[in-house]
Amino acid sequence: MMHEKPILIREDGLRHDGRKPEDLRPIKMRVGVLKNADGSALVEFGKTKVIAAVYGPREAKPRHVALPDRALIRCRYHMAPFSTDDRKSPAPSRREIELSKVIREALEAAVFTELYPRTTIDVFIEVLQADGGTRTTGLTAASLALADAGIPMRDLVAAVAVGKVDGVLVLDIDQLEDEYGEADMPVGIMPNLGEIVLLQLNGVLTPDEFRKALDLAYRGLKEVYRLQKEALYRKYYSGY
Amino acid sequence: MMHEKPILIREDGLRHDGRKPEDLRPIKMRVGVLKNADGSALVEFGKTKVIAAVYGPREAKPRHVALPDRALIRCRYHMAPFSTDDRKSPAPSRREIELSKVIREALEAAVFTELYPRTTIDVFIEVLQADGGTRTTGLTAASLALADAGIPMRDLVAAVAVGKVDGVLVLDIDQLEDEYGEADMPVGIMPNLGEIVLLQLNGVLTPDEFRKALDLAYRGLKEVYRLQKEALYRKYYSGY
Amino acid sequence: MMHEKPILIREDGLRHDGRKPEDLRPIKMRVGVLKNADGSALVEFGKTKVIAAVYGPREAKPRHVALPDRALIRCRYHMAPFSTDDRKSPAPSRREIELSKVIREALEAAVFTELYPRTTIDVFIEVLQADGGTRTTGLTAASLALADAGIPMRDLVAAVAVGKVDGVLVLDIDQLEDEYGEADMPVGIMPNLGEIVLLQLNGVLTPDEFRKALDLAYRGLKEVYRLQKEALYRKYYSGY
Amino acid sequence: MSLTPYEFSTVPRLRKLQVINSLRKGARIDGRGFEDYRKITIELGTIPKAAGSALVRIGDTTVLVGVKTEIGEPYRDRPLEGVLQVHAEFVPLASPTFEPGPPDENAIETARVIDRSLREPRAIKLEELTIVPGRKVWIVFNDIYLLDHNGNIVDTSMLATMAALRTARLPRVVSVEGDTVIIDKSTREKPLPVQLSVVIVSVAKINGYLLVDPNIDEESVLDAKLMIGVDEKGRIVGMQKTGQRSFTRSEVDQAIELALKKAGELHTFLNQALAGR
Amino acid sequence: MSLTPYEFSTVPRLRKLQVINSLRKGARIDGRGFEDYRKITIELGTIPKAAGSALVRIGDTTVLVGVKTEIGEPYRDRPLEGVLQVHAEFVPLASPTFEPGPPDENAIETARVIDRSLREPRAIKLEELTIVPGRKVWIVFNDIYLLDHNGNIVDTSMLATMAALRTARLPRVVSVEGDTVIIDKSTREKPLPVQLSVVIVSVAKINGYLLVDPNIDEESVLDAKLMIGVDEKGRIVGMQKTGQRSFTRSEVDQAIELALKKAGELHTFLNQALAGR
Amino acid sequence: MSLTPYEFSTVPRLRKLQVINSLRKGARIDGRGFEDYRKITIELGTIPKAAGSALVRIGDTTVLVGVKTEIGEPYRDRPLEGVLQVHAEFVPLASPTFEPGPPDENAIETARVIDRSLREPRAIKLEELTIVPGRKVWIVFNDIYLLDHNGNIVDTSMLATMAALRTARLPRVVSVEGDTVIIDKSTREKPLPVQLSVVIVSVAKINGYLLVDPNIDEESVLDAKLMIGVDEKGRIVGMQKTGQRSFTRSEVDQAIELALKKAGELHTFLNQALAGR
Repeated sequence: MMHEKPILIREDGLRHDGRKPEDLRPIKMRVGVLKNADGSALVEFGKTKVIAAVYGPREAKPRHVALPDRALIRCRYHMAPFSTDDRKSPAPSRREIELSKVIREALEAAVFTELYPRTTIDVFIEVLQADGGTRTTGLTAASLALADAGIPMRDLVAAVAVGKVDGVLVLDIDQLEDEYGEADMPVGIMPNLGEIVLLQLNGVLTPDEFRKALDLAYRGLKEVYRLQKEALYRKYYSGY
Repeated sequence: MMHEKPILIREDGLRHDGRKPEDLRPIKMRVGVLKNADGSALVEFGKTKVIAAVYGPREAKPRHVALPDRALIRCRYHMAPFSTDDRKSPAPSRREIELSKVIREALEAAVFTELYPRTTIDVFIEVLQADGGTRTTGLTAASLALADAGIPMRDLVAAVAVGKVDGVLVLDIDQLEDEYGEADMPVGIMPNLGEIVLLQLNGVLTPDEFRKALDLAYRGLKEVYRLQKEALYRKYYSGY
Repeated sequence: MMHEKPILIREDGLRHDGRKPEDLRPIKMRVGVLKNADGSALVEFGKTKVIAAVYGPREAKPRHVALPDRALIRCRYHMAPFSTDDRKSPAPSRREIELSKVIREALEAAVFTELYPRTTIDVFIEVLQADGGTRTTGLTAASLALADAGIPMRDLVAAVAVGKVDGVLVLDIDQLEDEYGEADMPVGIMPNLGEIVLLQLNGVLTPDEFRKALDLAYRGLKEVYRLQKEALYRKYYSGY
Repeated sequence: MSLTPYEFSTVPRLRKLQVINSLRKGARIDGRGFEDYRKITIELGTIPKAAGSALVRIGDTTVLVGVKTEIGEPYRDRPLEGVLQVHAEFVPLASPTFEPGPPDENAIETARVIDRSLREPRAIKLEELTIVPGRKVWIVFNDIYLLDHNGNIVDTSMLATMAALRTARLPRVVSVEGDTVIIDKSTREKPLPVQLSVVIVSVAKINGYLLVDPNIDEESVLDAKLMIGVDEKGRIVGMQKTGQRSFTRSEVDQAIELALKKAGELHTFLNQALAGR
Repeated sequence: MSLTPYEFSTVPRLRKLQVINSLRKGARIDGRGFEDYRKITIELGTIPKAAGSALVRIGDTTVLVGVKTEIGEPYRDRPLEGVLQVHAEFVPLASPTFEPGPPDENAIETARVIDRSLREPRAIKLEELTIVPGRKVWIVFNDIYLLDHNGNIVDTSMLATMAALRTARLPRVVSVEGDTVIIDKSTREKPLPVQLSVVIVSVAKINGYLLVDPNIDEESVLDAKLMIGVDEKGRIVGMQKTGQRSFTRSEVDQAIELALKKAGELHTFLNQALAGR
Repeated sequence: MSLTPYEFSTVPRLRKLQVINSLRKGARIDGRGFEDYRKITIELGTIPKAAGSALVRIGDTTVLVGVKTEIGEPYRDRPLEGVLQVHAEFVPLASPTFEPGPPDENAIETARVIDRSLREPRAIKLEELTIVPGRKVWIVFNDIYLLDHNGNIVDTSMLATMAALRTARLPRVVSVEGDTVIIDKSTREKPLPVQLSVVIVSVAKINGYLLVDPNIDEESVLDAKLMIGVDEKGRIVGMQKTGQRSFTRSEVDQAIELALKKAGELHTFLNQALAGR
């Protein structure tokens, strides 16, 4: 079925779900949600729900993949079969393979891998419900899980997607805005350092729009970062 | 095509093929039927025809799978493409993967694996013609092949399926009875020890029916065990 | 679509493309066409266009496949997705697996593998455009690439397919002649030694026809061999 | 091909001793009695985008089940029935010993044991899932997702499956013209026709002792295990022996008695959880 | 990707010497002459549930072929012909060197060589397998199952294939309405339209000697082998050189002469076996 | 699953020093300036049997793209559009580090980045590829074949893709009856409806220096890379950061400025090459 494009920016300037262009969706973060994993986190951006687990540093398996001078990061972004509108086949899609790489590279920039030569750090991201922004939610969760596992990092990684819908730049697009919008730009940064570790653009932007979109992302990521620190604090300092 | 359910228990109380409820099908067993294998057996229950071969104990391949304190058993239950009514694709089905495990676990209980640490014992079961009871026929053949290979066992394993058809508990169900019956319960035991190494129930039974079904299995397995010993005797003592 | 069989031998005795039965197609050969490979060659027979690359002798990967007394040859014949009339799936077909073996065995006979124990010699053949005779063109290219890599050989290997079309034995059949002809017989020889390293027959020939077909192949291969030597000469002695 | 699992050979002797010594004293390493389950929690509707879903924990073992539905064709030999597919994924997130890849024999066995315990007693009225007889039916995917593996995956997965199926609702069928069926995926209307509730009770045998709901330490040393499917009427609707050792006949009889008793409790617990929504 | 087989490098030198010394004395290690086959037996109808089947032994090499038929669609470029599919599986039961997995290059080559030797001379009248032109045809699966590998798989497989195909019968077509074809799978009626018999004779070259039907020890040391398909009219209907060394032209001529002679004997043997049923 | 590449850890320290020292002196190891591409050549029509094809070299990096078309069904959610499929194969011929097998994450990323840079700005009018609305459309396969890998695969592949697509022609549709579409594969008639040209400029960051068109030595030591798709109107139509380190915001701004400038040059070069045919 092809659907008609819905109205994404209403006459009052608000988005289809009532948010202002610069609003994030309601965000929930919880750290240490799994018993077996060395570190874990559950992060929700609106209806998008992602869980991440970290195992390691541990012995590389098989051993010959080990790196002499740093930890090897193994990263898998994976979607549960029931996470998508139509059931997803469990076999890794090309999209999942690409996103596993993009997320791994974002984390490589943050983790002090040189502290653990010859070991493996495994990052497993499972999308439980997908409603737009799963890769950025997954990256945000993964960096919390790494912190929960006690793995030293230059900084946490906070990520969010900005988009252009009905000609307007908006923060934290959901699935509907992604599907019918003009651009989707996932951004992951180390907020304290201000550095960009993930950046993709799917869509069309003028150079000027691109700069404004990046500004918008930075603004939103300040809040995401605050929530990340709060979630870690809740687990480690408040006895929750 | 959907077929109407055939009559499984006739007015005279006999089954569709003329057997009484407690009758086995005609059984053939032959040991040592292959030249390359260290042990082998061909077993037929009615039209069901299964061949099993054993290689080992031999060096584990690849070596890193070897176990420090016992032999590793590798077991494959596999159906020939021409064994089924519709041609079966040669790729292992989920059913074959499950049955390989169930049969392996039944054999683990019987073989003195601790006598051969760091080695592999390979058990390959090929269903040549399937007409019900292939896993039990395969397990029966595998235990003969192990004996033929000279591998010490606590006891032989004898196996058969009992079923419930048209409300009657019957021994050694064939494909038609499996397909249209109410329950199929494969049972594998070490007859001399009386212990159960394989037990599955696909269907619905009351607890009381279950006990009676197990009784029926034990009764039939006495005969299967006798035929197994006879087959070994024929090969090793009668010069046949 | 099924097409009617076209006329393959015209009234004037010439073939559908104007060649005489004993004519080769226009042939191009170029050696050393790739920078990374240790040796490479691009060979065209008419519209058939094949590139071959050789890496090695180099360390065997994984190491346990290495042979104690000779180099291991790894050979892959592969077709580009755009090389065929209908797009070819990139996964190796049964045909490609068979031809990789047939070509490898032809090269094994020519290469002094015993000079490089414990190493690997990799031969990668990519069919860029297929119009009949891809395996023979590939083998011809592979032997040039081996020579270009400086790997000692008993002799070059020259290969061509002869066929029987409309009852006439013809040299170097193209795709149309292969498809509608009565026989396709790829032949690979070491011309200086006169020995046969590849020989297949797909089709029907009387013993007498077979001998004449082989004669025809030998005659054509004299010319192929001349062109191979010329191509090597151009690269190594003419500064081209 | 099935291989003796490596873990079986490398369980630390000390752990084995602890488990057994504990049983000898009449208790279990985590303090439970032989017939006690760990704490069970059931969360419904965890995945609102699915037709049905439930997150079930038994102790620290956590399973999420999502039910999806789509329109498809019936099996050729069942033209008048919908299709139920049960799959299980043991994702590497759930255990330090799991690796990514297609389902292994354990995941496949889990899915198939649960599938049969639903299919054999006709827990779902598949004939009510027909839309165009012989042509178009509902396909129901029951995906079992193991999130944290601390023993007794099957009982947990069955509970989560049952909770998800019993709360699942099908989207509205907007129109049917010939073989073209239009549905409105955003809706959740008719409940899935579940006519029978089933639970599975796994009884472990360790050194001759029988106990329910083995935790992961107990599983690592058990001799054998009997997974017993029991419906709400107290009938046995599936069974599977697993593990590398054997059961005596009387052990099997005891295990079934134990399973029937615990199954009643699980059914009650599940019904309460579903009533409470 | 094709790799030099490991075995080739690790054949014990002693075995090689034995094989060659034997040949020098004009005999083979198992006492046969250069032109002698091992004992051949043909058992028909081994798999009654298949449309056709045969178990063939050449010496200890054992191959079981089962032929199955089903209704399907023709190839797009052959709308008026049935489909023949030849597959070979070298199951691990058959040799200590085989591992489970998808068919390797040897199994694929075996199947394809046999397939071509049937297809090229039109041994089966595929056009008689059409049911609804362009839409529905018989698909014939010829599955080669190697049970015991002691050399010369291809000749054995071809004999078993031919015996199975020539004794195969198609089920009855009950009705054809449009594209819907109903068959009665329990029946075996019309023989498969086999119009030509084919055998394959493999001639091995060892140290310059040519011999037929190499056993497994001879195969492990051979230089090259020519598999030659010959039909009942004495025509060459397929050929494939294998092995890591070369043939001279005159060796090829001799091999063909030898093959034509032995093929006649194999055809006679096969016809007798089929007449005797 | 994505793994830290082994190569990253094992780059010889000396090579790294050479690359960086060179940059410090304001030049690159091969003598180029920071904003210089290596020599580019474009050969059109390399594969006459394809609908379109181009062989592009940037330095020694060589990519062959072939475009094939066939008739197929549209995606269910795009019933009125043709289908574009972009695939990339990094065949082992192209580099000593490549192994045979299905496309790895690098090949998949390359294909997907190029795919999106075409799809998002609607470079091809897919709606003009409809034949029978909702039923039959043109499927366009754009296969990227890497023949020699010496750095900057993506820019090279995008150029080859664009050249192949812009010169591709569809076969003639002979007849359409219901869902049956007959085409004459031997013809090349209507050009593919390409309405927008796109190039990708990859900007590498090495030790804080930004440079275009990294060669393979530079790629082996780079910190991060930004692949920037730019259309002929100067809009950004795709972007992807890769590499194991980060960019600052101002580096991103500079990279984009650089990309916009070089993209203009690439567009001009490409147009000239296409005009010259």
